[in-house]
Amino acid sequence: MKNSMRVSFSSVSSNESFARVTIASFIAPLDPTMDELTEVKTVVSEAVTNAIIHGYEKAEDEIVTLSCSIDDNIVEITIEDTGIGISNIDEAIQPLYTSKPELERSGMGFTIMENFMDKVEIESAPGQGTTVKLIKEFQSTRSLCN
Amino acid sequence: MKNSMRVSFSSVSSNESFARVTIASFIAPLDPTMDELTEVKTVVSEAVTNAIIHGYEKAEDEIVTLSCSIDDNIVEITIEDTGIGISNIDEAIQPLYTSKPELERSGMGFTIMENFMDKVEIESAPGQGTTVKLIKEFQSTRSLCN
Amino acid sequence: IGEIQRFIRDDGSIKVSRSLKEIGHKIRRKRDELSKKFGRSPTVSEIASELDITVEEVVHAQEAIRAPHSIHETVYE
Ligand SMILES: Nc1ncnc2c1ncn2[C@@H]1O[C@H](COP(=O)(O)OP(=O)(O)O)[C@@H](O)[C@H]1O
Ligand SMILES: Nc1ncnc2c1ncn2[C@@H]1O[C@H](COP(=O)(O)OP(=O)(O)O)[C@@H](O)[C@H]1O
Ligand SMILES: [Mg+2]
Ligand SMILES: [Mg+2]
Repeated sequence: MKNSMRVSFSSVSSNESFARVTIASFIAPLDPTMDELTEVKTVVSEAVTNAIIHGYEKAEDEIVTLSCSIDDNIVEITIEDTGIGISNIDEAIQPLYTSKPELERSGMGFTIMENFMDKVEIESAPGQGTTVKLIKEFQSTRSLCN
Repeated sequence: MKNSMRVSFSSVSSNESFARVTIASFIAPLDPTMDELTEVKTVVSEAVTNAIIHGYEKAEDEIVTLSCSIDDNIVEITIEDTGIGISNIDEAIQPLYTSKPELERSGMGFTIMENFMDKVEIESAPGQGTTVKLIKEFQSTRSLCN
Repeated sequence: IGEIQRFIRDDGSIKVSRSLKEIGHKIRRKRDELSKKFGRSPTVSEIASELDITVEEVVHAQEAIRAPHSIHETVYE
Protein backbone atom coordinates (compact mmCIF):
# COMPACT_ATOMS: atom_id res chain seq x y z
CA MET A 1 0.00 0.00 0.00
CA LYS A 2 1.31 3.42 -1.03
CA ASN A 3 -0.45 6.61 -0.11
CA SER A 4 0.38 10.16 0.86
CA MET A 5 -1.23 13.36 2.04
CA ARG A 6 -0.18 16.85 3.00
CA VAL A 7 -2.36 19.22 4.99
CA SER A 8 -1.71 22.85 5.89
CA PHE A 9 -3.80 24.60 8.49
CA SER A 10 -3.98 27.79 10.57
CA SER A 11 -1.87 27.89 13.73
CA VAL A 12 -4.85 27.96 16.09
CA SER A 13 -4.94 25.58 19.00
CA SER A 14 -8.27 24.01 18.03
CA ASN A 15 -6.43 22.54 15.05
CA GLU A 16 -4.46 20.23 17.36
CA SER A 17 -7.56 18.11 17.54
CA PHE A 18 -8.04 18.41 13.77
CA ALA A 19 -4.45 17.19 13.23
CA ARG A 20 -5.04 14.21 15.55
CA VAL A 21 -8.18 13.08 13.73
CA THR A 22 -6.59 13.69 10.33
CA ILE A 23 -3.56 11.50 11.05
CA ALA A 24 -5.73 8.85 12.74
CA SER A 25 -8.02 8.67 9.77
CA PHE A 26 -5.13 8.54 7.28
CA ILE A 27 -3.39 5.60 8.94
CA ALA A 28 -6.61 3.76 9.86
CA PRO A 29 -6.44 1.59 6.69
CA LEU A 30 -3.30 -0.03 8.21
CA ASP A 31 -5.63 -1.23 10.97
CA PRO A 32 -3.31 -0.51 13.89
CA THR A 33 -4.25 -1.32 17.48
CA MET A 34 -5.94 1.39 19.54
CA ASP A 35 -2.67 1.80 21.47
CA GLU A 36 -0.69 2.35 18.30
CA LEU A 37 -3.26 4.83 17.04
CA THR A 38 -3.21 6.72 20.33
CA GLU A 39 0.58 6.86 20.21
CA VAL A 40 0.63 8.32 16.71
CA LYS A 41 -2.07 10.84 17.60
CA THR A 42 -0.09 11.81 20.69
CA VAL A 43 3.18 12.44 18.86
CA VAL A 44 1.44 14.47 16.16
CA SER A 45 -0.31 16.46 18.86
CA GLU A 46 2.98 17.18 20.63
CA ALA A 47 4.70 18.33 17.44
CA VAL A 48 1.76 20.47 16.29
CA THR A 49 1.48 22.05 19.74
CA ASN A 50 5.22 22.81 19.64
CA ALA A 51 4.83 24.47 16.24
CA ILE A 52 1.99 26.66 17.52
CA ILE A 53 3.26 27.64 20.96
CA HIS A 54 7.03 27.62 20.42
CA GLY A 55 7.46 28.08 16.66
CA TYR A 56 4.82 30.77 16.27
CA GLU A 57 4.58 31.87 19.90
CA LYS A 58 0.81 31.56 19.58
CA ALA A 59 0.40 33.86 16.57
CA GLU A 60 -2.80 32.52 15.00
CA ASP A 61 -2.32 33.63 11.40
CA GLU A 62 0.53 31.29 10.57
CA ILE A 63 0.51 27.92 8.82
CA VAL A 64 1.40 24.48 10.17
CA THR A 65 1.89 21.64 7.71
CA LEU A 66 1.41 17.97 8.49
CA SER A 67 2.35 15.35 5.91
CA CYS A 68 2.15 11.61 6.00
CA SER A 69 3.25 8.95 3.59
CA ILE A 70 2.55 5.26 3.90
CA ASP A 71 4.72 2.81 2.02
CA ASP A 72 3.67 -0.73 2.84
CA ASN A 73 3.81 -0.72 6.62
CA ILE A 74 6.23 2.19 7.03
CA VAL A 75 4.64 5.44 8.08
CA GLU A 76 6.56 8.69 7.74
CA ILE A 77 5.10 11.83 9.26
CA THR A 78 6.44 15.38 9.11
CA ILE A 79 5.30 18.45 10.97
CA GLU A 80 6.60 21.74 9.64
CA ASP A 81 6.45 25.33 10.75
CA THR A 82 8.19 28.46 9.47
CA GLY A 83 8.51 29.98 12.93
CA ILE A 84 11.39 31.00 15.17
CA GLY A 85 13.32 27.72 14.91
CA ILE A 86 15.45 25.97 17.52
CA SER A 87 19.01 27.20 18.06
CA ASN A 88 20.21 24.29 20.20
CA ILE A 89 18.53 21.02 19.20
CA ASP A 90 20.61 18.86 21.58
CA GLU A 91 19.38 20.91 24.50
CA ALA A 92 15.77 21.01 23.25
CA ILE A 93 15.44 17.23 23.10
CA GLN A 94 16.66 16.70 26.69
CA PRO A 95 13.87 15.23 28.83
CA LEU A 96 12.26 17.96 30.96
CA TYR A 97 13.94 20.78 29.04
CA THR A 98 11.52 23.55 28.20
CA SER A 99 12.15 27.13 27.16
CA LYS A 100 8.70 28.09 28.46
CA PRO A 101 8.48 26.94 32.09
CA GLU A 102 6.02 29.79 32.72
CA LEU A 103 3.47 27.98 30.51
CA GLU A 104 3.71 24.87 32.67
CA ARG A 105 5.08 22.91 29.77
CA SER A 106 6.38 19.50 30.75
CA GLY A 107 9.46 19.54 28.55
CA MET A 108 8.57 15.98 27.56
CA GLY A 109 7.33 16.51 24.00
CA PHE A 110 10.43 15.27 22.18
CA THR A 111 10.91 12.48 24.72
CA ILE A 112 7.39 11.23 24.02
CA MET A 113 8.06 11.36 20.27
CA GLU A 114 11.28 9.37 20.69
CA ASN A 115 9.51 6.83 22.86
CA PHE A 116 6.56 6.17 20.60
CA MET A 117 8.25 6.34 17.21
CA ASP A 118 11.12 4.35 15.71
CA LYS A 119 12.93 7.43 14.49
CA VAL A 120 12.73 11.17 15.14
CA GLU A 121 14.63 13.66 13.00
CA ILE A 122 14.64 17.38 13.70
CA GLU A 123 15.73 19.99 11.21
CA SER A 124 15.63 23.56 12.38
CA ALA A 125 17.24 26.91 11.74
CA PRO A 126 16.70 30.02 13.88
CA GLY A 127 14.33 32.39 12.11
CA GLN A 128 13.53 29.84 9.41
CA GLY A 129 11.42 27.24 11.13
CA THR A 130 11.39 23.64 12.23
CA THR A 131 10.64 20.33 10.54
CA VAL A 132 10.14 17.24 12.67
CA LYS A 133 10.17 13.91 10.85
CA LEU A 134 8.73 10.88 12.60
CA ILE A 135 9.01 7.34 11.29
CA LYS A 136 7.37 4.16 12.48
CA GLU A 137 7.07 0.69 11.10
CA PHE A 138 3.79 -1.09 11.75
CA GLN A 139 3.47 -4.84 11.86
CA SER A 140 2.04 -5.85 8.55
CA THR A 141 1.33 -9.49 9.32
CA ARG A 142 -0.61 -8.95 12.49
CA SER A 143 -3.98 -9.69 10.97
CA LEU A 144 -2.77 -13.21 10.26
CA CYS A 145 -2.29 -13.86 13.97
CA ASN A 146 -5.73 -12.78 15.11
CA MET B 1 -14.18 32.11 14.33
CA LYS B 2 -11.79 32.08 11.36
CA ASN B 3 -9.92 29.02 10.30
CA SER B 4 -8.68 27.36 7.15
CA MET B 5 -7.04 24.21 5.90
CA ARG B 6 -5.94 22.70 2.64
CA VAL B 7 -5.18 19.01 2.16
CA SER B 8 -3.80 17.24 -0.89
CA PHE B 9 -3.89 13.47 -1.18
CA SER B 10 -3.36 10.64 -3.64
CA SER B 11 -6.25 9.83 -5.99
CA VAL B 12 -6.90 6.40 -4.47
CA SER B 13 -10.43 5.45 -3.58
CA SER B 14 -9.63 4.73 0.09
CA ASN B 15 -8.97 8.45 0.47
CA GLU B 16 -12.64 9.16 -0.08
CA SER B 17 -13.17 8.05 3.50
CA PHE B 18 -10.12 10.07 4.62
CA ALA B 19 -11.62 13.18 3.01
CA ARG B 20 -14.95 12.57 4.81
CA VAL B 21 -13.34 12.33 8.22
CA THR B 22 -11.03 15.27 7.51
CA ILE B 23 -13.86 17.63 6.61
CA ALA B 24 -15.99 16.38 9.51
CA SER B 25 -13.18 16.98 11.96
CA PHE B 26 -12.45 20.44 10.59
CA ILE B 27 -16.02 21.68 10.92
CA ALA B 28 -16.65 19.91 14.25
CA PRO B 29 -15.79 23.06 16.29
CA LEU B 30 -18.94 24.65 14.79
CA ASP B 31 -20.84 21.91 16.64
CA PRO B 32 -23.01 20.87 13.70
CA THR B 33 -25.90 18.43 14.12
CA MET B 34 -25.23 14.83 13.16
CA ASP B 35 -27.48 15.36 10.11
CA GLU B 36 -25.52 18.42 9.00
CA LEU B 37 -22.28 16.54 9.47
CA THR B 38 -23.54 13.64 7.35
CA GLU B 39 -24.63 16.07 4.64
CA VAL B 40 -21.26 17.79 4.46
CA LYS B 41 -19.44 14.47 4.42
CA THR B 42 -21.72 13.28 1.64
CA VAL B 43 -21.12 16.26 -0.64
CA VAL B 44 -17.35 16.07 -0.10
CA SER B 45 -17.51 12.37 -0.83
CA GLU B 46 -19.41 12.95 -4.07
CA ALA B 47 -16.96 15.60 -5.26
CA VAL B 48 -13.86 13.61 -4.32
CA THR B 49 -15.28 10.50 -5.99
CA ASN B 50 -15.96 12.55 -9.11
CA ALA B 51 -12.37 13.83 -9.12
CA ILE B 52 -11.01 10.28 -8.85
CA ILE B 53 -13.27 8.39 -11.22
CA HIS B 54 -14.14 11.09 -13.77
CA GLY B 55 -11.30 13.62 -13.47
CA TYR B 56 -8.49 11.09 -13.27
CA GLU B 57 -10.34 8.09 -14.68
CA LYS B 58 -9.08 6.08 -11.71
CA ALA B 59 -5.37 6.79 -12.21
CA GLU B 60 -4.02 6.42 -8.67
CA ASP B 61 -0.92 8.60 -8.89
CA GLU B 62 -2.70 11.93 -9.18
CA ILE B 63 -3.51 14.51 -6.53
CA VAL B 64 -6.90 15.66 -5.23
CA THR B 65 -7.04 18.82 -3.11
CA LEU B 66 -9.70 19.59 -0.53
CA SER B 67 -9.77 22.99 1.14
CA CYS B 68 -12.07 24.44 3.72
CA SER B 69 -12.34 27.83 5.26
CA ILE B 70 -14.60 28.81 8.12
CA ASP B 71 -15.49 32.44 8.64
CA ASP B 72 -17.90 32.77 11.54
CA ASN B 73 -20.61 30.33 10.57
CA ILE B 74 -19.96 30.32 6.82
CA VAL B 75 -18.18 27.25 5.53
CA GLU B 76 -16.58 27.27 2.10
CA ILE B 77 -15.25 24.01 0.71
CA THR B 78 -13.40 23.41 -2.56
CA ILE B 79 -12.47 20.15 -4.20
CA GLU B 80 -9.91 20.41 -6.99
CA ASP B 81 -8.43 18.06 -9.53
CA THR B 82 -6.17 18.63 -12.51
CA GLY B 83 -7.80 15.91 -14.56
CA ILE B 84 -9.75 15.76 -17.82
CA GLY B 85 -12.21 18.54 -16.98
CA ILE B 86 -15.84 18.92 -17.97
CA SER B 87 -16.66 20.23 -21.45
CA ASN B 88 -20.36 20.84 -20.88
CA ILE B 89 -21.13 21.86 -17.31
CA ASP B 90 -24.84 22.54 -17.92
CA GLU B 91 -25.26 18.97 -19.11
CA ALA B 92 -23.10 17.51 -16.30
CA ILE B 93 -25.23 19.02 -13.53
CA GLN B 94 -28.51 17.64 -14.91
CA PRO B 95 -30.07 15.14 -12.48
CA LEU B 96 -29.38 11.58 -13.66
CA TYR B 97 -26.80 12.68 -16.25
CA THR B 98 -23.69 10.51 -16.14
CA SER B 99 -20.95 10.06 -18.70
CA LYS B 100 -20.15 6.65 -17.20
CA PRO B 101 -23.40 4.62 -17.15
CA GLU B 102 -21.29 1.46 -17.43
CA LEU B 103 -19.97 2.09 -13.88
CA GLU B 104 -23.50 2.15 -12.49
CA ARG B 105 -23.11 5.76 -11.52
CA SER B 106 -26.34 7.37 -10.46
CA GLY B 107 -25.73 10.73 -12.11
CA MET B 108 -26.95 12.35 -8.90
CA GLY B 109 -23.65 13.71 -7.51
CA PHE B 110 -24.14 17.36 -8.46
CA THR B 111 -27.84 17.19 -7.58
CA ILE B 112 -26.95 15.98 -4.08
CA MET B 113 -24.40 18.81 -3.73
CA GLU B 114 -26.99 21.38 -4.78
CA ASN B 115 -29.52 19.95 -2.37
CA PHE B 116 -27.33 19.91 0.70
CA MET B 117 -25.36 23.11 0.20
CA ASP B 118 -26.46 26.72 -0.16
CA LYS B 119 -24.31 27.31 -3.20
CA VAL B 120 -22.39 25.17 -5.70
CA GLU B 121 -19.95 26.67 -8.18
CA ILE B 122 -18.15 24.63 -10.80
CA GLU B 123 -15.12 25.80 -12.72
CA SER B 124 -13.72 23.44 -15.27
CA ALA B 125 -11.73 23.41 -18.46
CA PRO B 126 -11.18 20.34 -20.64
CA GLY B 127 -7.66 19.00 -20.11
CA GLN B 128 -7.03 21.37 -17.19
CA GLY B 129 -9.17 20.05 -14.40
CA THR B 130 -12.17 20.88 -12.26
CA THR B 131 -12.76 22.93 -9.14
CA VAL B 132 -16.03 22.56 -7.25
CA LYS B 133 -16.78 25.21 -4.64
CA LEU B 134 -19.44 24.49 -2.04
CA ILE B 135 -20.76 27.04 0.42
CA LYS B 136 -23.03 26.57 3.40
CA GLU B 137 -24.08 28.77 6.28
CA PHE B 138 -24.47 27.04 9.64
CA GLN B 139 -26.67 28.22 12.45
CA SER B 140 -24.43 30.12 14.80
CA THR B 141 -26.93 30.54 17.59
CA ARG B 142 -27.83 26.92 18.18
CA SER B 143 -26.01 26.64 21.46
CA LEU B 144 -27.90 29.67 22.75
CA CYS B 145 -31.29 28.08 22.11
CA ASN B 146 -30.73 24.87 24.04
CA ILE C 1 -1.49 10.93 28.96
CA GLY C 2 -5.00 10.67 30.48
CA GLU C 3 -6.21 9.68 27.07
CA ILE C 4 -3.55 6.98 26.92
CA GLN C 5 -4.48 5.55 30.32
CA ARG C 6 -8.11 5.45 29.35
CA PHE C 7 -7.36 3.45 26.24
CA ILE C 8 -5.17 1.05 28.19
CA ARG C 9 -8.06 0.41 30.58
CA ASP C 10 -10.28 -0.19 27.57
CA ASP C 11 -7.84 -2.81 26.22
CA GLY C 12 -5.65 -0.83 23.90
CA SER C 13 -4.51 -3.90 22.02
CA ILE C 14 -7.89 -4.13 20.31
CA LYS C 15 -7.81 -3.32 16.59
CA VAL C 16 -8.90 0.14 15.55
CA SER C 17 -11.37 -1.24 13.01
CA ARG C 18 -13.23 -3.18 15.71
CA SER C 19 -13.11 -0.55 18.42
CA LEU C 20 -14.30 2.23 16.13
CA LYS C 21 -17.16 0.09 14.86
CA GLU C 22 -18.33 -0.55 18.42
CA ILE C 23 -18.23 3.15 19.25
CA GLY C 24 -19.89 3.85 15.90
CA HIS C 25 -22.86 1.64 16.77
CA LYS C 26 -23.23 3.38 20.13
CA ILE C 27 -23.20 6.72 18.34
CA ARG C 28 -25.90 5.61 15.93
CA ARG C 29 -28.15 4.37 18.76
CA LYS C 30 -27.60 7.53 20.79
CA ARG C 31 -28.27 9.69 17.74
CA ASP C 32 -31.61 7.97 17.16
CA GLU C 33 -32.52 8.20 20.83
CA LEU C 34 -31.67 11.92 21.09
CA SER C 35 -33.37 12.72 17.79
CA LYS C 36 -36.63 11.35 19.20
CA LYS C 37 -36.14 13.12 22.51
CA PHE C 38 -35.22 16.53 21.04
CA GLY C 39 -37.34 16.39 17.91
CA ARG C 40 -34.23 17.38 15.94
CA SER C 41 -30.85 15.95 15.05
CA PRO C 42 -28.48 16.12 18.06
CA THR C 43 -25.23 18.05 17.69
CA VAL C 44 -21.84 16.39 17.69
CA SER C 45 -21.04 17.71 21.16
CA GLU C 46 -24.36 16.48 22.54
CA ILE C 47 -23.54 12.96 21.34
CA ALA C 48 -20.00 13.20 22.74
CA SER C 49 -21.09 14.31 26.19
CA GLU C 50 -23.93 11.76 26.40
CA LEU C 51 -21.52 8.93 25.56
CA ASP C 52 -18.69 10.43 27.58
CA ILE C 53 -16.30 10.37 24.63
CA THR C 54 -14.50 13.15 22.78
CA VAL C 55 -15.80 14.96 19.69
CA GLU C 56 -12.71 13.52 17.96
CA GLU C 57 -13.90 10.01 18.69
CA VAL C 58 -17.43 10.79 17.48
CA VAL C 59 -16.10 12.13 14.19
CA HIS C 60 -13.73 9.25 13.54
CA ALA C 61 -15.98 6.43 14.76
CA GLN C 62 -19.02 7.64 12.86
CA GLU C 63 -17.15 6.89 9.64
CA ALA C 64 -16.30 3.34 10.71
CA ILE C 65 -19.87 2.06 10.51
CA ARG C 66 -20.54 3.48 7.08
CA ALA C 67 -21.08 0.63 4.67
CA PRO C 68 -18.99 1.30 1.57
CA HIS C 69 -20.93 1.86 -1.67
CA SER C 70 -24.04 2.94 0.19
CA ILE C 71 -23.94 6.66 -0.35
CA HIS C 72 -27.65 6.69 -1.00
CA GLU C 73 -28.48 4.83 2.15
CA THR C 74 -26.43 7.37 4.04
CA VAL C 75 -28.30 10.18 2.40
CA TYR C 76 -31.81 8.87 2.66
CA GLU C 77 -31.61 6.76 5.81
N1 LIG D 1 8.50 23.88 16.51
C1 LIG D 1 9.32 24.47 17.42
N2 LIG D 1 9.78 25.72 17.21
C2 LIG D 1 10.61 26.32 18.10
N3 LIG D 1 11.05 25.73 19.23
C3 LIG D 1 10.63 24.48 19.50
C4 LIG D 1 9.75 23.79 18.61
N4 LIG D 1 9.51 22.56 19.13
C5 LIG D 1 10.22 22.49 20.26
N5 LIG D 1 10.89 23.63 20.50
C6 LIG D 1 11.80 23.90 21.64
O1 LIG D 1 12.12 22.65 22.24
C7 LIG D 1 11.75 22.68 23.62
C8 LIG D 1 11.36 21.30 24.09
O2 LIG D 1 10.16 20.87 23.45
P1 LIG D 1 9.26 19.80 24.18
O3 LIG D 1 10.11 18.59 24.49
O4 LIG D 1 8.05 19.54 23.36
O5 LIG D 1 8.88 20.48 25.57
P2 LIG D 1 7.81 21.67 25.86
O6 LIG D 1 6.96 21.86 24.64
O7 LIG D 1 7.04 21.17 27.03
O8 LIG D 1 8.62 22.91 26.16
C9 LIG D 1 10.67 23.72 23.72
O9 LIG D 1 10.56 24.25 25.03
C10 LIG D 1 11.14 24.75 22.71
O10 LIG D 1 12.15 25.58 23.25
N1 LIG E 1 -14.13 16.16 -11.41
C1 LIG E 1 -14.69 15.85 -12.59
N2 LIG E 1 -13.92 15.72 -13.69
C2 LIG E 1 -14.46 15.41 -14.88
N3 LIG E 1 -15.78 15.19 -15.09
C3 LIG E 1 -16.60 15.29 -14.02
C4 LIG E 1 -16.11 15.63 -12.73
N4 LIG E 1 -17.15 15.67 -11.87
C5 LIG E 1 -18.24 15.38 -12.60
N5 LIG E 1 -17.94 15.16 -13.90
C6 LIG E 1 -18.88 14.86 -15.00
O1 LIG E 1 -20.19 15.19 -14.55
C7 LIG E 1 -21.04 14.06 -14.64
C8 LIG E 1 -22.09 14.10 -13.54
O2 LIG E 1 -21.51 13.94 -12.26
P1 LIG E 1 -22.40 13.38 -11.09
O3 LIG E 1 -23.63 14.21 -10.98
O4 LIG E 1 -21.56 13.26 -9.87
O5 LIG E 1 -22.83 11.92 -11.61
P2 LIG E 1 -21.97 10.58 -11.70
O6 LIG E 1 -20.69 10.75 -10.92
O7 LIG E 1 -22.87 9.54 -11.11
O8 LIG E 1 -21.69 10.34 -13.16
C9 LIG E 1 -20.11 12.87 -14.59
O9 LIG E 1 -20.68 11.71 -15.16
C10 LIG E 1 -18.91 13.38 -15.36
O10 LIG E 1 -19.11 13.30 -16.74
MG1 LIG F 1 6.10 20.35 23.56
MG1 LIG G 1 -20.55 11.59 -9.08
